[in-house]
Amino acid sequence: MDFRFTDEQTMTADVVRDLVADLCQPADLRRLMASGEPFDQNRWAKIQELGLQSALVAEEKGGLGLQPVDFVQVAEACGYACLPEPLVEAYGVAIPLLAETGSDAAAKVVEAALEGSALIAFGHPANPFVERADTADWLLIAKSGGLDLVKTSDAMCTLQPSIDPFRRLFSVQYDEAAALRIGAQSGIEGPIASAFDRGALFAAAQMLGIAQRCVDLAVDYAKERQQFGKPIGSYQALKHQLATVQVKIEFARPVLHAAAAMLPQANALSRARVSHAKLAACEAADLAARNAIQVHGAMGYSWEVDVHFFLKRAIALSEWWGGPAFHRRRVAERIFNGPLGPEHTFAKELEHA
Amino acid sequence: MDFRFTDEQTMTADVVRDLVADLCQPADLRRLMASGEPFDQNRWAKIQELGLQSALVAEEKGGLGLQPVDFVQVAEACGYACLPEPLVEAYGVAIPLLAETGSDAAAKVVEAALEGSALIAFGHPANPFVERADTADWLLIAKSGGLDLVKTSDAMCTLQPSIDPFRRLFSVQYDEAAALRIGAQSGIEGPIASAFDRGALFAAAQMLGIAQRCVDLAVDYAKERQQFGKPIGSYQALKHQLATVQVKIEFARPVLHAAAAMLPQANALSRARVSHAKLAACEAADLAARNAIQVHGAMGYSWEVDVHFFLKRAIALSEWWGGPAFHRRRVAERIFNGPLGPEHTFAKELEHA
Amino acid sequence: MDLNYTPEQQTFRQEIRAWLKAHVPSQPLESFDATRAGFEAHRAWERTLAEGRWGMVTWPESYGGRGLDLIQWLIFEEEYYRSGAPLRVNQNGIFLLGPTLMEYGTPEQKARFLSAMASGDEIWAQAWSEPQAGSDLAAVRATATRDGDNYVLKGHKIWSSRAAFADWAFGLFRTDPASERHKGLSLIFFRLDAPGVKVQPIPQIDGETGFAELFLDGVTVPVFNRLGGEGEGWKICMATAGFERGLMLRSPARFQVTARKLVELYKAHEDEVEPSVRNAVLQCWMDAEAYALSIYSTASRLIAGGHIGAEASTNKIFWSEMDIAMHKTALSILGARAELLRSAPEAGDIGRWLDGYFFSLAGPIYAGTNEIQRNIIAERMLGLPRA
Amino acid sequence: MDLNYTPEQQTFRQEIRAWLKAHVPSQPLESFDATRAGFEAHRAWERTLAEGRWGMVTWPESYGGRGLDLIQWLIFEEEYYRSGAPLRVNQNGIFLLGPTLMEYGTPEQKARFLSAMASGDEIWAQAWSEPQAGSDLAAVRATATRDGDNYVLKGHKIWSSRAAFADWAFGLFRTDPASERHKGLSLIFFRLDAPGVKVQPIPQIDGETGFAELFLDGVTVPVFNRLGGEGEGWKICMATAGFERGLMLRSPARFQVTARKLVELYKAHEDEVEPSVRNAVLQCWMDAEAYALSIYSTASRLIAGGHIGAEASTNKIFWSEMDIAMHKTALSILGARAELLRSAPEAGDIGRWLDGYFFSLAGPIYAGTNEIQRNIIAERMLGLPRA
Repeated sequence: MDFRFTDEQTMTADVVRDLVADLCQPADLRRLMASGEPFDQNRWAKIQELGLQSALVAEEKGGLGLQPVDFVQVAEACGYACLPEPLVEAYGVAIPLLAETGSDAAAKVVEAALEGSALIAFGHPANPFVERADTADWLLIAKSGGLDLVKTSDAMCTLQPSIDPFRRLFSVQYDEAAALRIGAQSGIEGPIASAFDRGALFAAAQMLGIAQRCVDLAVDYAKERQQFGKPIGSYQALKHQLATVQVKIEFARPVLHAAAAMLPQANALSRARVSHAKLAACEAADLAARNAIQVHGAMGYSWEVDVHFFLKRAIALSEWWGGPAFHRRRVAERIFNGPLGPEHTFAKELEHA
Repeated sequence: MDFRFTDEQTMTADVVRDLVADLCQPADLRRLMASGEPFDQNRWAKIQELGLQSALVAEEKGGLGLQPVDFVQVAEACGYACLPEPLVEAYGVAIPLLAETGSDAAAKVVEAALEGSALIAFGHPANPFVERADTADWLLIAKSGGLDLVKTSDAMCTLQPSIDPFRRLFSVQYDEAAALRIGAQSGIEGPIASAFDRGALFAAAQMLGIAQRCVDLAVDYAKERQQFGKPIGSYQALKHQLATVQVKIEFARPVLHAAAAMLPQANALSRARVSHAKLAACEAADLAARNAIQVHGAMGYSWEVDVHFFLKRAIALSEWWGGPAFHRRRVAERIFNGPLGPEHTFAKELEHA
Repeated sequence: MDLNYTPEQQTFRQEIRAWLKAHVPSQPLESFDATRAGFEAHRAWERTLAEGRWGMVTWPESYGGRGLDLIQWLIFEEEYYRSGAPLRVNQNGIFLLGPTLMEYGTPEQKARFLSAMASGDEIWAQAWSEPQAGSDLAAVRATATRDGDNYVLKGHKIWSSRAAFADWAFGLFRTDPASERHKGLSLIFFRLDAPGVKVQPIPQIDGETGFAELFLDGVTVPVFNRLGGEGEGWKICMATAGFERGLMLRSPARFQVTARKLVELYKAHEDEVEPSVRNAVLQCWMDAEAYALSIYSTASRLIAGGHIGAEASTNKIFWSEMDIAMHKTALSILGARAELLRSAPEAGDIGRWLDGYFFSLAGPIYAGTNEIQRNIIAERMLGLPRA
Repeated sequence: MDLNYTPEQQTFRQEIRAWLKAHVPSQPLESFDATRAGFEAHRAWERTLAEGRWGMVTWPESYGGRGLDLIQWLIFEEEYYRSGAPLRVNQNGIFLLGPTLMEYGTPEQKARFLSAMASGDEIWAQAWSEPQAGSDLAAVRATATRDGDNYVLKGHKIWSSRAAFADWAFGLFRTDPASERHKGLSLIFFRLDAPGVKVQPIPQIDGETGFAELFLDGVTVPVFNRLGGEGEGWKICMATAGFERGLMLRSPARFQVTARKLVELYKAHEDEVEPSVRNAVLQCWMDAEAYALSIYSTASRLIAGGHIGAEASTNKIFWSEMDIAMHKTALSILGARAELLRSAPEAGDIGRWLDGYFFSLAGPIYAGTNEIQRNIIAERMLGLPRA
């Protein structure tokens, strides 16, 4: 029992954190938005060079064989930066799923994805749209009982504009005959469910990053902004609001990290922990973003202030990969059918009850 | 349209307010508690002399013919003082109901009640117990389709001790053969329903009084108590907490007063307003009592500090005459079946929709 | 206490209801904060209103009003919002400056400004804040230097609502250069197209441009444009803030209509949402009702000669927090569609909830932050000591 | 990150589980705050624990412990609360003073006090607050005047938990009469039955007497009873406060058991309550789990050589607010029965929720009010400027 990240885990995240700190500041976001382009090509090239495409792919499938717990801090860093590019979605969710199917038909696509020459967008029934479908080379679409792999050029993608300028959502239609049905074998539900849980877990991680960024932006502003002859950050009401947000963050973080570690169990206990993490992180992000707006005063309502990028991402991710209602249902299933009490915090199976 | 109390309405309440300000201070409550007696005989005699027994009884039944709106501020004053004696319950709820039945059989009891020589306790199915049953001369018990009037000496009253030392709750059993069945005539449901609404309304009024008292106690303490070299009431965090409570109170009050004015309509609209008033007042009282404890610091947890009387009464009344779930159901009925929108604030009938 | 409308009040309601039915545009107008065209469409609507003498019903007939009382104003507002009529592009004029002009203006000023305000011929922006004077309004630095019968204005105003397209603005200026804080300020009007005024719109997070920055560099205005005495600006400004927060800035009907729409949205999606959302919807409706009842109570008191006090601050806190709660609840009902723009093909019935949510987040900030309102309540209503 | 218990940890869990199964009293003991008999029954239980060497498992064997680490302590606590064993009457000793003694005490002091603490032979009260020194602990006025090898204590302490029946108390005293605020204070122990000590129990709103006032009038204690150097009291006291708020004051197992009971209560009454209560129950369970996970995380860090910092303050806020929420939720499930005393014939399964609620209301107050904790978080974690 050791609830600390290993040095390797922290180093992986540090690499991403340093990269986005260099290349994904709010000014970069504004520049990308003004350009109307879906990617910052330079940043995306640098991200691809990190080789994280294969991070969560098993070693026998040509990957690094890492686990969600090795990747969760990477997702936090992406949230903290409000990263537009699909590092988390493609590398954390889609590619590992495609590789896990072991489909021979998809082998070439997997190979291309692992070497960074093919981008995969993932559609799951929990999400009404497919993010960044237009710029992907392939669409991996989960549906009841299987997976379709579709060349983007064979699909019709209709933009569904989001308030978040970087989300780029699409409804997708395609001729099933043109799709590669790759997940018809029995047992595909497990990998799809795990991919969904990774989606939810890494969304929670991004939300936690967003929450901390909102606090940090608010703190920076509150130290500088003077009213009535002193920094507004010296007023107790403002201090207590931000302290309340930080408490939410502090008690969402260990849940997120435990959920990451437990995710591979793939049972009711681990799923409830993922759901708990998403609920806690979303609550923290919501409170943090609203408080950051409030601390910035009228400034927070304006486009000039960076908080709005994070507010919008928080609104979107709170409903993505299952909204609060869905995740509370999974927690309820755990609570009302599973073992309760202090001796079950790290329980692995329901049978332990 | 004039949303102000008349001078008469305010004067009636002022009389009660002055009386309890004289005779029902926390020291008086402590004295009564130490004595173990159910009544402060002197205070109760003074209350009886006010003649409010007949306030809500129709003129043709020998009463003053006042309406709930004339009495609602009296109930607020009783809550503000945490009055132990059953002024509100007997005069505001039980006696008017008994008189309204017009039962010949009960005529003598009504007469005695109006002149103050008989005390009536009222049992309603919404409340699991009968308050102060042991010290009443008669028990008026509502049950499906009618009312029983029972001499207390013919009933078995079992004390169900409450955390509130002045509530004195009893479960009541009696031989139905010994009871006077006075409400068998058709149409009795209406008066019983109105009595229930008066119970809920005046409970809400008491809760509003409790809420304001808790704020006032906290303010008084916060002005005096010094920490870190200044009064704790000068700290912004404390100020904002108490301001938040006061806002709750300010927006519960007009609802309470509108509910009082509308109560005689006796329809879904007026019932929803009564329920709204109870919900809003209970929320204010709960927040006020907890904040007052917090402001008093460790002192608030002790018996020495007066807040606990109000905290306990607030806990009890929040579930009495219908708890939050019941009252939200009535509001929901109004909202999901009645006319909505700004033109219906004072609507009198559903047909206006 | 009498919660019945008089026959006259009922007749009045029917009159305005009928007029609105005949005149409200069948299609919603374009936003007045997004384009000049939208702004001018709203000005045209103000003129239509004025033709019916509905510009500001509480004002005397001589200024284009009807000389009615606050209860009738509330009835007007109820019917106005019920009808779905356009938002009032001139709210800074009719609801903020107008009542203050009525109290502090000279007969000549009233004649000059009020009728043109009621008629929609002159649309007003406010110019309260400066970059270093937000919550702390007394930190105003913009100056008005006396030059014979004129003032020359210099300074930098920000968060000036409607200023992108409006005709006039009013703001605080330091007329005594040696003064500090609340002293030596005067309330002065200026045309936004006057030489020396530069208007720089501020994009908002919803993509509209409801606010602007104003750069004033030697703007000459006649002394006639000063409301009240020289140096009385703070006192008059506080009176305006009272009106703003207290009663007219957010008429209850607005929230009751939002609550009605929220209930409709909930009913349409009841089967898809968590049971707990029901309680949130109930709470929003109750809060909107409580706000309406409270304003009726205040209006009754004011009609009887009372004055508005710290309840202006309680109102501000209550409606701003309620507004956020209503929009958050709506977003939770919309679920994953909440993030869509209305232009999205799959937007369905998402309406303007997301825009409204962003707007609601500004509620605790403008017209005096809720932190300041809580200080006011604690110190003036509850009597707690100042820090 | 490895969230698997080692085989040794699993074996340890089985060992303590078996021991508790064999030893925990089958009937709950009377409250240790209500009567001397209840207090002594708890002392007897401490002695039973000590016989099994379970008094304080993290302490060295030489002081009656087992030299185990914090993860094992958490496992011990989990099994302890799971078993329904009595509350620790000596918590002021073993959880607050003990760890501080371990860090700052001389070998002689450790030998003198720790074993007697672990064995239950000496039960400790704390004596932090004074009437004018609550949140503002540095305002302590009680004095300890040096007299040869002794100190003579004078002063008035209040909110001294367990003091009604305990053997010893520890508190801050001003050893330098000329000193002010944090300086010149020393941490000194004194026997509660010493000549000059008057103990006055304080009735609480739940009718029990968990706190007392202490009047000290010329109480002589040896200099040996001073922990740390003269004038170092504040520093040492802050270390104790760190332990108190941070980790040991409220072990997570306690709240997880409360959450389990809340779920059971909800299940028993699911049909009677509003659907929204379900979400409140879920939230309580999630919060109890989050608190446990957070403490495991802190414990892992401490074992690896880390120090406890401002998270002590975040913990305090989190558990105290969670505790109130859990009890409020339970009361809402109990409905109209919530107000009954357990002695009421119709009390049914109301349990101790109402007592627990009152106790929970004190949570944001003691061990440093939550207002002070929020100041600490804002200033030390977030780096916001002091007022």
